[in-house]
Amino acid sequence: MTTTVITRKRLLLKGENVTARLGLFAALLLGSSGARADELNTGDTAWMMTATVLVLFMTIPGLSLFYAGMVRSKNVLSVMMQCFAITGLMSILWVFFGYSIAFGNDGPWWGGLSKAFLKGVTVDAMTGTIPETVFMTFQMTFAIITPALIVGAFAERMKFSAMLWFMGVWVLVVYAPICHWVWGGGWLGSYGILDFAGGTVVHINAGMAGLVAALILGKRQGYPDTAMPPNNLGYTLMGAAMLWVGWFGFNAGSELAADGVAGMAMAVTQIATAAAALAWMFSEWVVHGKPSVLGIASGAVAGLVGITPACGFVGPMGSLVIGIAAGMLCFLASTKIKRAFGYDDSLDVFGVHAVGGIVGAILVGVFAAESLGGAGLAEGVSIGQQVKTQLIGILATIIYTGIVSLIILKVLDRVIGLRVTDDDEAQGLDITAHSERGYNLTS
Amino acid sequence: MTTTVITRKRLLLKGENVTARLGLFAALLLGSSGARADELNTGDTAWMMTATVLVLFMTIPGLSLFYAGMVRSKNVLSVMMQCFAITGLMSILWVFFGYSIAFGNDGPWWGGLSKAFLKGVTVDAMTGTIPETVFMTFQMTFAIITPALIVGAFAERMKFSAMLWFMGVWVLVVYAPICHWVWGGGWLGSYGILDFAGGTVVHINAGMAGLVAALILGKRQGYPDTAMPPNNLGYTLMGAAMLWVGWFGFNAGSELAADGVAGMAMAVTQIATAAAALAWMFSEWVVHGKPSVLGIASGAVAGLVGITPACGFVGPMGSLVIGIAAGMLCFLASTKIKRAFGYDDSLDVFGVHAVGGIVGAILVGVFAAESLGGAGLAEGVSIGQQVKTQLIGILATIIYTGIVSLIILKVLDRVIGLRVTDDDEAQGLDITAHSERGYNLTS
Amino acid sequence: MTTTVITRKRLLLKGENVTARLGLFAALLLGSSGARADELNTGDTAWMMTATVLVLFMTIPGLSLFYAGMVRSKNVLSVMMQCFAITGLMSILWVFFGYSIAFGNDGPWWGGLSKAFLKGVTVDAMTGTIPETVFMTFQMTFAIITPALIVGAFAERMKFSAMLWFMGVWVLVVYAPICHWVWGGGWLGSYGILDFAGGTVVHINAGMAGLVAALILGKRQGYPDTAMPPNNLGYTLMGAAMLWVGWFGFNAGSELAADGVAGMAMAVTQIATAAAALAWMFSEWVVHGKPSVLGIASGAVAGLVGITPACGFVGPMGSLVIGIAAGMLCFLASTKIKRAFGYDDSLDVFGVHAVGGIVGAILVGVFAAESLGGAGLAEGVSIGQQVKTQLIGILATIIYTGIVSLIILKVLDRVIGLRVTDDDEAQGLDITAHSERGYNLTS
Amino acid sequence: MKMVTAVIKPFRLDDVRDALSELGVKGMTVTEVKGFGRQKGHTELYRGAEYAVDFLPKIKLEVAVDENLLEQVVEMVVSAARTEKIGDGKIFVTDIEEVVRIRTGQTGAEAL
Amino acid sequence: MKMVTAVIKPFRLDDVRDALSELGVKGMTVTEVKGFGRQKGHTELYRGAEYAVDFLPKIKLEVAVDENLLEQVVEMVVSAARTEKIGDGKIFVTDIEEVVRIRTGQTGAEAL
Amino acid sequence: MKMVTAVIKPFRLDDVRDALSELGVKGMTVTEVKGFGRQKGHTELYRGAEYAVDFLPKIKLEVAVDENLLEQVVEMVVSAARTEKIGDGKIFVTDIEEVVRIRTGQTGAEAL
Ligand SMILES: Nc1ncnc2c1ncn2[C@@H]1O[C@H](COP(=O)(O)OP(=O)(O)O)[C@@H](O)[C@H]1O
Ligand SMILES: Nc1ncnc2c1ncn2[C@@H]1O[C@H](COP(=O)(O)OP(=O)(O)O)[C@@H](O)[C@H]1O
Ligand SMILES: Nc1ncnc2c1ncn2[C@@H]1O[C@H](COP(=O)(O)OP(=O)(O)O)[C@@H](O)[C@H]1O
Repeated sequence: MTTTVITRKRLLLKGENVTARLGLFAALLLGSSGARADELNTGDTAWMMTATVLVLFMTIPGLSLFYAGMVRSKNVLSVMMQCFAITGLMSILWVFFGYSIAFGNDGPWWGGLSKAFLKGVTVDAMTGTIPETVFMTFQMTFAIITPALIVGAFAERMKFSAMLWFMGVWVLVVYAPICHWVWGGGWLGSYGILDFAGGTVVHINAGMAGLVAALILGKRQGYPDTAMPPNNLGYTLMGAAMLWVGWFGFNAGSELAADGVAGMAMAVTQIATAAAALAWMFSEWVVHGKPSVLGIASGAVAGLVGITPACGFVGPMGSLVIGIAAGMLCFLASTKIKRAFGYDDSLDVFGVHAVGGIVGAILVGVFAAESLGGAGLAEGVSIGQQVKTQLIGILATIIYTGIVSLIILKVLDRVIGLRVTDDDEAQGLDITAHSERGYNLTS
Repeated sequence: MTTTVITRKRLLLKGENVTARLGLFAALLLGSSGARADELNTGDTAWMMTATVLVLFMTIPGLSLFYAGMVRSKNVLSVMMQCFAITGLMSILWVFFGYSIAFGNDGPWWGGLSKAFLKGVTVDAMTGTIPETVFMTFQMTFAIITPALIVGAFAERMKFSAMLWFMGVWVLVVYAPICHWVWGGGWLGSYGILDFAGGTVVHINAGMAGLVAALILGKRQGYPDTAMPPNNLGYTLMGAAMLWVGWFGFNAGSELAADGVAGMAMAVTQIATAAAALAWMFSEWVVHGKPSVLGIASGAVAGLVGITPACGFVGPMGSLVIGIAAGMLCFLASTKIKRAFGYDDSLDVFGVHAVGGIVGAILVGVFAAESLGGAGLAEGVSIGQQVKTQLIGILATIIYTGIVSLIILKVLDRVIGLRVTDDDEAQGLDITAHSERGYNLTS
Repeated sequence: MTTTVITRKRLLLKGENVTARLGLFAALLLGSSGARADELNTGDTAWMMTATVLVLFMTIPGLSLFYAGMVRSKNVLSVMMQCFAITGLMSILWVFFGYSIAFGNDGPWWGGLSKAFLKGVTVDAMTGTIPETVFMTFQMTFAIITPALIVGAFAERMKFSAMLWFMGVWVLVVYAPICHWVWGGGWLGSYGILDFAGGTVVHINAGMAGLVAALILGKRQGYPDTAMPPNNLGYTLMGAAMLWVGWFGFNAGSELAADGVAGMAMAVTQIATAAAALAWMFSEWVVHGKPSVLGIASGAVAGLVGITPACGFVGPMGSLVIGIAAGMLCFLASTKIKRAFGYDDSLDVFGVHAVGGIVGAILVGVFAAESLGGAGLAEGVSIGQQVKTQLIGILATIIYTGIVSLIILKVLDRVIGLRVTDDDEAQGLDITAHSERGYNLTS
Repeated sequence: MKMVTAVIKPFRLDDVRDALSELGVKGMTVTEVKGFGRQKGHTELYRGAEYAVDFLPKIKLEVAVDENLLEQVVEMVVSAARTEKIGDGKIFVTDIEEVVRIRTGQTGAEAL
Repeated sequence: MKMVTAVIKPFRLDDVRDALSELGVKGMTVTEVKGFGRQKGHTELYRGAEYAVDFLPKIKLEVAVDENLLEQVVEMVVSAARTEKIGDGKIFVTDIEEVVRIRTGQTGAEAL
Repeated sequence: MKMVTAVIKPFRLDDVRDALSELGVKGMTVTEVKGFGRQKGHTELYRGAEYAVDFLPKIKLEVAVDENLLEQVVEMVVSAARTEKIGDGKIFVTDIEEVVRIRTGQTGAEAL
């Protein structure tokens, strides 16, 4: 059963015969009735609607709070606003074009426009055992959170209008195609990359785009000399908690069914996250003398990121190693390496999402091996070969998103300008971009 | 399939034969076993328990945060307290009488008292394919949030005791009967009104009751000259996010099953909400020069309200139009119209819920048409006829809730008084009504 | 295997034949296919994955917010940090040893180490109708929240390192064994105790351990003369709301299936919680003259605790009585009794969890009786006998956790010290233990 | 040059500012303070623990004025801040030896 | 009339207020401030970025008193606020030229 | 003994503190205040209700200094706080009659 499960998501979308993968329960039904394999299963549907809700919950309120707590109080609303507006805009663009580009047809590069404006996504359309409407909405929540993750990289200095333009273009020309490559029947999926829930598609992609944006926008005024203490670490920790909670929809939901693989995805997600939270906390305790709230929260997110590509393929002990590795390496990336290079990735989108995604995307090639407790690699594929495949997927993602994000940003900078004025930055974006104040606690 | 879907919720409860609507999966079971149609389906049950949790989540913490962030800091707790106490009180009253009045028998006006104190709602009782306990609790969460919505209209000035009395009476003599009319086998349902998840029952009802309460209580001291800035727009945006997330339980849960209709309800809810959030945001950007957090949050709620009556009946493009219309019209109602008339509906319960509900309740009559991508109107019913039916439902709701709410409030005002003293209002309700302070951030 | 597991909480103990309770649907499958009863059911699995997510949601963010709002602002982060770090640590220890100790084999005292490091918990392993991975993770969330509850008792004064050591040892030598006694096939379960979701295992256990910790650590500086106002009651109320919402996973999830019992567990949880919230609120209103946010929030939690052991066994009216009793008695315990004895249980872990748990654990023995609307006691068992059984379970828990917690704490105090220095306590744990500040609202 | 320091009720601030602006006062500095005085505070109650909060929110207004405006300013503040209920607050007048406008380095009356 | 301005440790406030009340002082105004001095602050650390916070929370107490009470008031504040650890704070005495009670318009000692 | 009270822009605080430390000033007290002056504020807009916020965040710095340091201190503050844009703030110098260090009871210059 294992090897088939591995590719569930990809295969479903490539229209291959999925009967074998539906498990005994479905087989039983099929056997006794001769029904087609795309019969609606209420349990799978119940889980996938729940999973969709959970992934939306990750972005709003989860990610919004996680990010909003880390900026200075004069920008607390601006970050939340960006996440919220992205949620609105991506939903519409996904319906218009994104879904079709990602999941229309299965050419190597993009899915075409045959499903643009949700053509054919009717109340009866099915994706495997669930309604296609649910699959479309589930995937939409991924297309929402990925751009929203990037917000952290340029927080406290980007123009709201430029942000909207960037994200709107980016989701169509960067996110949707990469999503197609890996999950929509495109070349990376065919090539054999393992990415259960979005190590390349979501995290490396967002992390790299974030780095490019941080470099092009330049540092915040006063960085790194001025203290820029988080305005509300309680928000950040609660946001991390909501990300953790919601991430089960992201990871176990990526199975598109309520089955044993989903159950294992849930278990290993919990293990890796716990391990990474502790790994970052103890690393910091050793290096800086104290464990911190920001540290443990960041560690949990690093673990969630790290296990994302791996969650349907590895076993408990594999997830433990992935969690520890993600926690420690993201800690180094976000504290030491960032400081060494001097770029201003405000909230460490690169250090957590790109680095954590890379750690997970490589290690899944190792721990998916049956000998290491995983679900097993494809027949005849060695760990070394799988890791090579993974590296190619990682590189392809980094190069494509890096270059195209750069182009979009450069063009926008020329046309409308990316950065707010110095005065607006000093006064804060809440007042200058939105005419509102975040806290007004004395009236 | 379409015409049956329209009445799904009502018919299920009226014990009519539902076999046709259960889809292939159930039919299969039925075919092979001859079991009765009210066999428990674990997938449907799983979804409906989840949906119930989600609707509770909308009120506490969602709505509480949404509202609490908008008032002044001296009243931040009072608003949360009202929502929480309503949650407690409505639960008990629903168990005692409300459920029976709404869903007891199917006379035209009310359901009688045959199910008072949950008589007959045993562990084995079924409602369609789910346990009746789950159906009862799901509907309870609607009976909780509807009164809680009204709180926004009289925020910052109503006596807590009077609020409890008002809500307690209101839920039994206004909410439960209207719920019965539309969903419990009453006259409006029989008449053919389309209200999938509560455009009339919940939103127009609450919005109108709120307007009456705002008018009878009168303006807050200093309104509209004194600045009354929201104390914590971060709370408001997070509350809006939680409402958005929880609303999938409200809308897709109203199908009472994990099926294709629920999936479509989920998809169109997302689309309408996104569209409305953007519509309000861009309207404000054009009219006032800047997009705001309060604006986009209000827009999202307006979209959720607008799609509520329509979500099981319309397709993606219908939902897009409904979202845009709800966003723009609620924007006008809450900024321009309120100011023109001068009433003090503190947090725009009328402007968002009544107006959004009306927009959705009318437009569902249009976009439910199969030609416009909807599930289809009943046989022989034209768009014009359906819209007329919708208007009658809207008017009936407005008139009934308007008059009865007025009477309850007038009586209570005479007997115990509705409004706090001027001094208490000036000092804030947190201290004067609850002996507590919301924020104490320096010790 | 099925008979043991599906029956888990209720029937494990009563040893009844469970086929009848699987409902017609499952019976149908069994009948028509001859499949083994431990076939995966997607609906049950969907619900249990959701329930798992909900219980995690109770701890982070729910409990963290509930507690964090009650302490002084200088300790707001420390409390959240403790809950979060516990989440990480308990997850790992559960995977390593805890799960095996609790659910390995079914000897009377502990489960042994046969499942240590999740040996045998593969992707195909089943527990009843759900994957064992899901069962393991669901139970893990209980092993997370139970220690996290204790945090409230020693808030604002315990060393972070000592806290980690205490919790790490405690979960393995106190929690996991008691869990085994009641749910894992141990002596208390065999003896016939009724504890559906954790009155003894979770609440009395945590409440008693908390009392011991509060006594051994001693009072906070200045207690009870100095005012120690909660820094953010909005957080506390939102935390209570999240606990309420998440608790449906805890209680209805403990059925391990999406069936009629789960549905009833959900309904009675709602009723008892509402009743207890109102009971505490009105008690306070009568005794102190005003209803308060902290009161109603505490009442809701008291009700949730009270119904926990009872939720799968009692009917609506039984739950109403349990809720009222829990609300009123926990009110007395947390206001009058604590003050009379003078111990400093900072956030009333004993007064709410131990007292509420005892109320529920006793009353389930009464209201489980069929004559009182419950699911029925085991054949031949009278109410009096059942209450005696319950008292023995309560006493066993109190004595075991009391003594072992005391020993662990005494040893740790000697070896590394339990309490922070006076200066650190005065300055607050956020700065001194974590080098962070909770609020930084003016930059 | 004199400093007029007024402790007033928060909701009178806008009126006082407007009154002073009318007199031609160009600037002032405002601090959120807590006042203790004859006006009684409130009690708070948390899980049975009751305690009195005697400090009430007030606004402290500091206005540097030229001697010749002093009397008018004091009168204006009194009339704009007065509610005739206990707790209306106090005005303190103190002497300023020197004033400097940081931007320009101007001193004395010019600096205001 | 003199203004006694004391910068003290926050947790001494209640004692100081009680001590002054015993002396018959009827009112005072309190501000949350941050103090910089010999007492060292703490460091905060966010994702590897460490920085020193030298400003410590203090309470500034302002009490207008009649000359004849001045000495007693200062002594009382000193003894009630003293912990004998670094950072106990300072007392500054300045002259007040006039006091007005806003509610009544009373001036001078009557206004206190 | 003189009290130098400076109202400055918040982000200049660190520079001013450093400058004063260099002069040998050992302590100071800082308050978050709101300033009203020539520098214009902003407007806020909530659901169509627009209103002007004229009070801007400022920092009030109080430093007690010995007379002989006065001039230098004032100059230092001016040069460290100046941005040459409107709203840079003011410095007020007032007389202190007495200073006491609470911890030791020292008075006068010793107390600083
Ligand atoms: N002696 C004093 N020194 C400094 N501030 C004072 C003094 N007395 C009163 N105040 C301030 O004036 C405010 C109002 O005083 P209070 O005695 O309550 O009423 P009233 O203004 O009517 O006399 C107090 O809250 C306090 O801030
Ligand atoms: N020259 C000064 N001017 C104004 N305030 C001062 C001055 N020196 C000290 N302070 C205030 O007094 C507080 C305590 O001073 P510090 O030097 O830390 O200890 P000590 O009170 O023991 O001398 C400081 O935090 C500051 O608020
Ligand atoms: N007469 C005054 N009394 C007290 N504070 C003043 C006075 N005038 C100005 N200020 C303070 O100085 C700040 C700066 O003044 P402003 O007129 O805006 O610009 P500038 O400093 O360039 O003259 C104000 O925000 C206010 O805090």
